[in-house]
Amino acid sequence: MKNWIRSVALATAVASLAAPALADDDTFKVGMVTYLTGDWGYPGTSTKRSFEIAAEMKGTVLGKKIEPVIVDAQNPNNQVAEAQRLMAQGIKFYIQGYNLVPVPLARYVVDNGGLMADGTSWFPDLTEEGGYQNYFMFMPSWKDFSKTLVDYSLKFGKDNLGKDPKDLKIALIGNPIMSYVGDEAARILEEKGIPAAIHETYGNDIADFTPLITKMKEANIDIVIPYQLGSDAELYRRQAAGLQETPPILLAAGVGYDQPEFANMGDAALGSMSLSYTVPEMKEASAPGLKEFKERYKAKYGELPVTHGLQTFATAMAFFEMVEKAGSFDIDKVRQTMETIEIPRGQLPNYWGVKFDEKHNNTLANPLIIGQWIPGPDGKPVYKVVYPAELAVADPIIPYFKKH
Amino acid sequence: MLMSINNLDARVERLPVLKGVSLEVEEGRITVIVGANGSGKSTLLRTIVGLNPASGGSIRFKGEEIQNRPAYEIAALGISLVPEGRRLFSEMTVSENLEMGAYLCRHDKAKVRANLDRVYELFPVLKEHRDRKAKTFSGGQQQMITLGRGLMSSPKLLMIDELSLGLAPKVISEILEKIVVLNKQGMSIYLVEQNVKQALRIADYGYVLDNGRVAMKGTAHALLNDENVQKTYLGL
Amino acid sequence: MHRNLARPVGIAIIVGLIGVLLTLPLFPSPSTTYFMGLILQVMLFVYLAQAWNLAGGLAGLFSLGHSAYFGIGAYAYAVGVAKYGLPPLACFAIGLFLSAVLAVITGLISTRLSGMFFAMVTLGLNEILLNLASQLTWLTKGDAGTYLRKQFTISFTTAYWVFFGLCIAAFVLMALIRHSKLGTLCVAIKENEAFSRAIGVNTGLWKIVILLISAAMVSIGGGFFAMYQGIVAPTMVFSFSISIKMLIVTMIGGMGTVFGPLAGAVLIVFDELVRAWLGSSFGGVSLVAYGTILVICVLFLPKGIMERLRPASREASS
Amino acid sequence: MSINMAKSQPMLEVVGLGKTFGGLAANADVSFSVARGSISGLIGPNGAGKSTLFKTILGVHRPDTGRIMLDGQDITQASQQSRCRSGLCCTFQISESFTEMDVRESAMVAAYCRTSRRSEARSIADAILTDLGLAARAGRRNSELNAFERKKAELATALATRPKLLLLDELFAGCSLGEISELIDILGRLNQRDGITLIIVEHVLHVIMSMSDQVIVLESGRIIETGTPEQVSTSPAVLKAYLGEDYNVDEHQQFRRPG
Amino acid sequence: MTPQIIITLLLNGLFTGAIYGLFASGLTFQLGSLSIANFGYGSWLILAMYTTFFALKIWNVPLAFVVLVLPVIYFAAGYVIRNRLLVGGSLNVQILSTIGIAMIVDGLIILFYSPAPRTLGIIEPLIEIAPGIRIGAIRLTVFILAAVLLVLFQLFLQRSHLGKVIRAVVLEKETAMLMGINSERIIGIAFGISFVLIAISGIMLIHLFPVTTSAGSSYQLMSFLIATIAGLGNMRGAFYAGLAIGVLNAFLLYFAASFVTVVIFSLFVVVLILRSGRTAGMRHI
Repeated sequence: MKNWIRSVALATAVASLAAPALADDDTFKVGMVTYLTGDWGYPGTSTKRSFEIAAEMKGTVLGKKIEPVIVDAQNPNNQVAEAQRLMAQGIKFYIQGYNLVPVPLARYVVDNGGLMADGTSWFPDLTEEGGYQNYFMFMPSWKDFSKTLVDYSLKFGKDNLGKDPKDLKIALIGNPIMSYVGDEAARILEEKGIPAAIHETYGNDIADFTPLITKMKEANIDIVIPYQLGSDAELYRRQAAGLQETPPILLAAGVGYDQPEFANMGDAALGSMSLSYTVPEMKEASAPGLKEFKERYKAKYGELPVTHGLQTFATAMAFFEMVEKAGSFDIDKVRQTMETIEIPRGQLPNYWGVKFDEKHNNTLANPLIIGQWIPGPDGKPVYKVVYPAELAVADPIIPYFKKH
Repeated sequence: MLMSINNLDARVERLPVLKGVSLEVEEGRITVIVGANGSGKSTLLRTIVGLNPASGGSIRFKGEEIQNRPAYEIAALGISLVPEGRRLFSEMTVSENLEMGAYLCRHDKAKVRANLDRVYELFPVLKEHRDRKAKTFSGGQQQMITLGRGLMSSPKLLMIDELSLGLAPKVISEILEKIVVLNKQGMSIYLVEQNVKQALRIADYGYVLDNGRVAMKGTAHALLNDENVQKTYLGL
Repeated sequence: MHRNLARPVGIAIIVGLIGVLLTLPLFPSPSTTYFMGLILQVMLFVYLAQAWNLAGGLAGLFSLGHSAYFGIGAYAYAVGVAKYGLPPLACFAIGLFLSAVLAVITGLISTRLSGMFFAMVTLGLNEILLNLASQLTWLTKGDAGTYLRKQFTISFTTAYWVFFGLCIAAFVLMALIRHSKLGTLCVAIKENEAFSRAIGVNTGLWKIVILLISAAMVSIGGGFFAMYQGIVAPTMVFSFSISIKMLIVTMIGGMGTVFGPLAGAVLIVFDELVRAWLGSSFGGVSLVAYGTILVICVLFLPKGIMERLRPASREASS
Repeated sequence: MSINMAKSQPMLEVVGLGKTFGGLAANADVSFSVARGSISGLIGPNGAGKSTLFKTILGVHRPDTGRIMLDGQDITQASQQSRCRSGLCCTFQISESFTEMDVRESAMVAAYCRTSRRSEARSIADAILTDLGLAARAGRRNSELNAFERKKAELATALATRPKLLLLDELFAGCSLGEISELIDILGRLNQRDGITLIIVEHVLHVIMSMSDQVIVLESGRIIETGTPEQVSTSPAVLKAYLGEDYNVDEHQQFRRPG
Repeated sequence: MTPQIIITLLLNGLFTGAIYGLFASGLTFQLGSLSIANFGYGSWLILAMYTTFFALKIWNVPLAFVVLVLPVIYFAAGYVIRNRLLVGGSLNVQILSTIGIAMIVDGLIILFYSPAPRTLGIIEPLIEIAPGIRIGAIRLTVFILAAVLLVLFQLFLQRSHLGKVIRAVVLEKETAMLMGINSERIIGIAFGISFVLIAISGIMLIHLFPVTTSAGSSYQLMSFLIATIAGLGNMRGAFYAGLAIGVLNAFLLYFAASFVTVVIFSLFVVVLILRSGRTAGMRHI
């Protein structure tokens, strides 16, 4: 008997402790569900910190102090449960966190009367389907990303290698997490009649690139387009440098190539370029707020934010401004304001502007940016933005590898 | 009195197997326990050496209570059990098996040396093949290895469980002879056997175990000649 | 504890629990929604754990790759409706068929391998499916996931009722099976396979049968999970952590017992709560707390919670 | 002989059975037959190949050579469960039962070999438990029984398969005299009343000698003698190999044969 | 495809495989010889990698110090885990408690080291062993070290007194107690030694590969795979199985990079089924 009573008592105690706290009306609460642990805890943590800095820098909206409420989703299957917990606290406004499968979260928030500003996802599913009226995508989709990747590659091949696109040997290699970018790029190349010489998506737990590198060396590749995300980028560059693989052009897709570890890699990093939505290293003068953001971040955490951090920061700042413009915390008013507002390019910390189309895609979400690791004053690699001209802080060196 | 057991109870998997066993082992003698399969003989030995918990009663070895102490402590007191079914370190060589037997006196190299010589003297065949793996030997030779292993720690009491198990009668006699030799050298021996007659012939004193209880006891000679014992318990 | 009291108290608790679960959605508010969300998570894993319990707990088929069936069910539904435009029922049927194929293969393997080796093979099979799901991008869209348009999804409340129903069904099924021929034979196989064979039990057949039932349940769960989440990505379904959660919940509750998975659900609640309290401020703390609780549970309740709740009279009588 | 063993077909016929494990012949050229309704004893020193023979007949091992006929049917390649269905069952040694199941359920597992209906299986089990005097223990877990009850429970489980031929492995080990008599009574009843043919593998020789119609002696994997208890106990080969030179036949006559 | 490429792939596969063999050897020993199914193996491995990274890069501790101290700490951890938490537990208990411990370890990594991926970022110098055939110096070193280490470990088990005692306890735990050996303590020590292998593997691995918080599970899976293919408890077999998988991996990466895992795990399943007759006779877990 006692055992039953004890377990029931325990269950009741646990349940009562879980009861969410009631909403506090003095602050403007903005929720975020992001990965803080698990596979992608690191970019998720940068997202969290950047959001907090945005709240701190902006301070108040309509006289209320901004209070970020950030929870750990750990994995895709937990995100809705976390969102429910935040909704139960009466939080209606959300900034998307770092999230590899963001659909269930965004959908749940919007379907249940919340509003979400998404500045880190690049999955077009929700906006393509349309009808999610409280969901605003600040980013362009990865389809644009793949297209830009191919366009730049062909441009560099023509301008810098002097080769006709038809003669270019292009290799696409990467991991399954980014394979949609690689596959789309391969498709575009195919469409243009320049099929990729090598297109390989290896497993997530790859430990050795030598066979792939050997294969690429053998095929005499002109342009390598890696679509890598995490530590595999670092491992690949390191092993490629060891094996003296020197493609004339290396243009990476995304964030694998601007990670701080590359600064310590010396020659292995030098010359590699990567295409990103936005990077903290772009010309600070063109992006108001960027400098301050970086300084604050550095002061607080001893390192610079990653791309997703800046993206989140910019989105949060834009969103705060929009709420302020709406003049109310009413969901419908905020939505209407967001639908009509236009922030021209060059006014946000990530340089982009904001103007939503009818499906809530941001039409001013560009340009995409290319950065390159080039030798710094002490010979160590530094990451500099080289394209487009208005954001560049250094000139590109193409082809880089052939010089060495 | 080397060892005295008083009213010992023990269970195996919650089943009572020993029910108030009392017996004594005298120094320098060969004491035999006989009884049918399943009468509790092996459990008694396992309980003495601490491999099976005692649920009641006491075991005194040289005046000290030893029941329910861990097996390795009991071994250190000088009780050596040659277990049923030989239980050799089958993948190890003869000399390694003997080395393990000398674990307790591993720091006294001279003593190990002396014990080793004694074992090899007793069983010359082991010396000849000391670098062969134990599992490659015949049943009788394996039993010699276990006996030798049991002697390596210079125990005060050597307990042997089912010495004759699976051995040809000729081999059994051979090994029993060695036991007599050991006893003559002063070793106290405590033998548990199914092969009643042969065992009682070499023993000084005997106990008959039946269904977890001591059913009879007496000098080996008396037990051998007791008609009742013969009829009831010793009919193999 | 008196044996004659244990049963009515147990029944009262279960009836009360069902009552709470039934009435909760009648009072919509943000905080009931939160509780419903929590309960939904719990119900999902209690349901999956009960399915695992059929094979793992009852028949001793210690599978570490049950998420394979979950993934098959989820992908059959998602790919079926999103890529091929099939009716949902047909998708479920395909999922069940594919799961059945895998279950038969696994069952055949279990006649040759047992214990650790069987566990490793199931783990390996799941790993194969995980990699196929992420590499066959033409079919699954890889790691980005197969997206489901709104008409193919179910709302949160519907999902709540679906999993409530599935849970009840799973418990009824378990209770029925436990005391049927199948259940008796499965327990016999778990306890002593050699002896079972000697007294005429066709062990291979019954292992396959129980695996088929278990796989079918997990597969159906996967299909509804896909409906509820609205997107299926490889790591969401073919995940070792899902398999592990199924067996952790079962083992903490009590393997092979009807209500084990329900008792083990305490752990999921605990996990959710710890992450809720500490997750955002200290990323690792929730993991440390969860791990600690798990170790403590195992140390003090090695045979599960149900073992403790069972009447203790038997021990004394013998 | 208590049962007319005359001309009927043998219940079990083993012809030229051989089984080798890693080069070691556990059984070689073993041939014998067991008459319908008889009791046979299988004896031999440890390691003589008794348990290999036992397991080969049951279908745990497949023999390398030879064949096994059960009631005129060749079962050499049959699976264990189909042998059981054909009427062959066994009891193992004590540790081999379902420890966490209750006694009735264990017997029901076996009864499902004959029926798929739960109620029927239950009544088969209950009838046998009552017959063996275990009805009061039906709801207990096997692990809660004492050694003798466990033996009887296992016997009940084997009987629930409704065997024609029952192999008993060391059933008497560890039993007191009273318990041995009770078991002998039960076995006699099964043999006489139900006509179950029995093969007893045993260490307790006096039981074998007093009960059996036929004794088979194994040594080093081969049969060295087959015959009535009297014949076997006077056979020089047996005496030499197994019983020892000084074996006294009279010691084994204190138990009366059943029936 | 030139002979040089074939040889390069082969050598490269062998060297990478040696690393697999090394980090699987500890698990093989735990699983096969000590009958402990350690589902926290991968987590302990990455903890060693993280710790080495922090020691070398952040705390500026010399490598020699790490090599001396980390194995000692790991030995203690292994001993305590075996003899305080796992002692006397069934397979179920082992699985759950090692998973629990793994969670704690993962949590501590995130808490103290942050979830950021870490790398020593060493670019391997190449050694030209034949015209056109170059191999990585670190890999070569690790290959040699791994081989030496495993040979030493074998020698330790075969020749040293403690090694013999461990073997005796592994073979006959109860009987060993009759010799006066405290078997539980010895198993604890042996488990501690297997943790030393983990620590050393971790120290070596971080010199070649980056580490992430999720890397543990793939190391764990690979170790299980190698241990089972090699036959539980067979450490030399594990080394060879590691080499075989390394070579297979290299050629698969060259020809069908997408399906490396699928092919390797399919082979694993097939091998296990084919060997089932033999596995049945192995030490039961």
